[in-house]
Amino acid sequence: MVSITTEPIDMNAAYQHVSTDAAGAITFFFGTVRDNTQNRPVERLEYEAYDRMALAKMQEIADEAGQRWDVRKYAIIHRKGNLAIGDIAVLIAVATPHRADAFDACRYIIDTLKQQVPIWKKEIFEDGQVWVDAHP
Amino acid sequence: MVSITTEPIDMNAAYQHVSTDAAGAITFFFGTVRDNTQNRPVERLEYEAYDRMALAKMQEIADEAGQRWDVRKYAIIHRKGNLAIGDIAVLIAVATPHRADAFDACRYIIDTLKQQVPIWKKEIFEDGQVWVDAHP
Amino acid sequence: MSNRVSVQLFGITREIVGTSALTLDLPKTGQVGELLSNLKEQYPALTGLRSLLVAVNGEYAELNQPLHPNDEIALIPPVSGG
Amino acid sequence: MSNRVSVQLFGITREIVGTSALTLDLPKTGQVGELLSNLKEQYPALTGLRSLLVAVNGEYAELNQPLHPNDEIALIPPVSGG
Repeated sequence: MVSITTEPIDMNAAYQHVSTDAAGAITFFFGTVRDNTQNRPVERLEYEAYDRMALAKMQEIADEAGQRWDVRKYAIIHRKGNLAIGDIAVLIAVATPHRADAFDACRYIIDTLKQQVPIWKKEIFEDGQVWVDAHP
Repeated sequence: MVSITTEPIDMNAAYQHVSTDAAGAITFFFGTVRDNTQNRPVERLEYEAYDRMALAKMQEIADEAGQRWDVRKYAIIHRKGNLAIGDIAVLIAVATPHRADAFDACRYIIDTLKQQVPIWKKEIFEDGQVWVDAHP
Repeated sequence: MSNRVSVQLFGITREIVGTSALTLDLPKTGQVGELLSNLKEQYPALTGLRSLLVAVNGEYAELNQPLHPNDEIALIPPVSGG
Repeated sequence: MSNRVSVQLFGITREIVGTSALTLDLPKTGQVGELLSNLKEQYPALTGLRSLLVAVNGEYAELNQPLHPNDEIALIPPVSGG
């Protein structure tokens, strides 16, 4: 399951979704809104997505992970809109029979998502704002 | 926080415990009761712990992870007693500023816990039972 | 038959151009590269980005990819999800 | 002064010995290794385990570690938590 939502991400629903009797290992990765970036205080974040393409890329990444590892269930959920410090921006959940696959697949998914999925994050500071990584 | 409990593990309480404004990444590892072991159907598991020593070892492992990676908060929660298929036997939660540390620390903790912490698991099959890994 | 295409804009490209969608004439070559060059000429701030890709119908496109009037085109500045 | 020590048993060692705690005389050498040898002699099934360690006061102990009457001793068969 891949999704993009403006609502708070529900970890219990994600757990229910990936839970399966065949799994001995479930990994969750939460990307959360940190209160600073390189020690500069962050007030909040804004996320924007090219929904159609982002969902397609998320699905491609999930499918690739399923080719590489024994993934039985997964959830890739990204939030967009205004996020406050501490909010969950993304949750990757992966269920596998054994734990090495759960760690490897989860890490692959978030690393690849950050490289390929058309979602953009703006950091709002007290005295300005910046689209993350936009400039060299 | 390290703990051993006979109650179901509460992932929401664990999340609350590790959540911190300084974290940009939180990893959870759930060890869950799989319905088979090497394709032999498992009916349930029984976990037994040498509580005093297990808690001390869990704390040592957490401290070592805190030396190696930038761990801001963690929870290591192991359940004992009778567990059914799908139950969570262990939850490792780690919060760090950046995600590589969260993955590395979480994986180190569960790998080391499985090697060092005096907790024992008995698999109950339809036609017998076995203490896992006890014999060569 | 229309020779115009619609280009969707997100994040910093939306802010640079000042709108979330542009309607443009297809470039003479009909290729992604020329469309991108034309946009960079018209909005020079686009050249200051760390990268600027073009997606056509939801896939990252090569510069020599031909465009068609009904294609869904989007500018993709450096992504920063997660 | 007592020369006896208590040994806690878990998992398969508890099942082999048939109790969760034993009270034993300190061995002559007063060392972990001799205590372990005595137990393996008395309960031969212990020798069939993949490993069998001894913990003293909550720490894994070497075979030449000296024992004292109030030590908390435990047999540690192969662990399988997680």
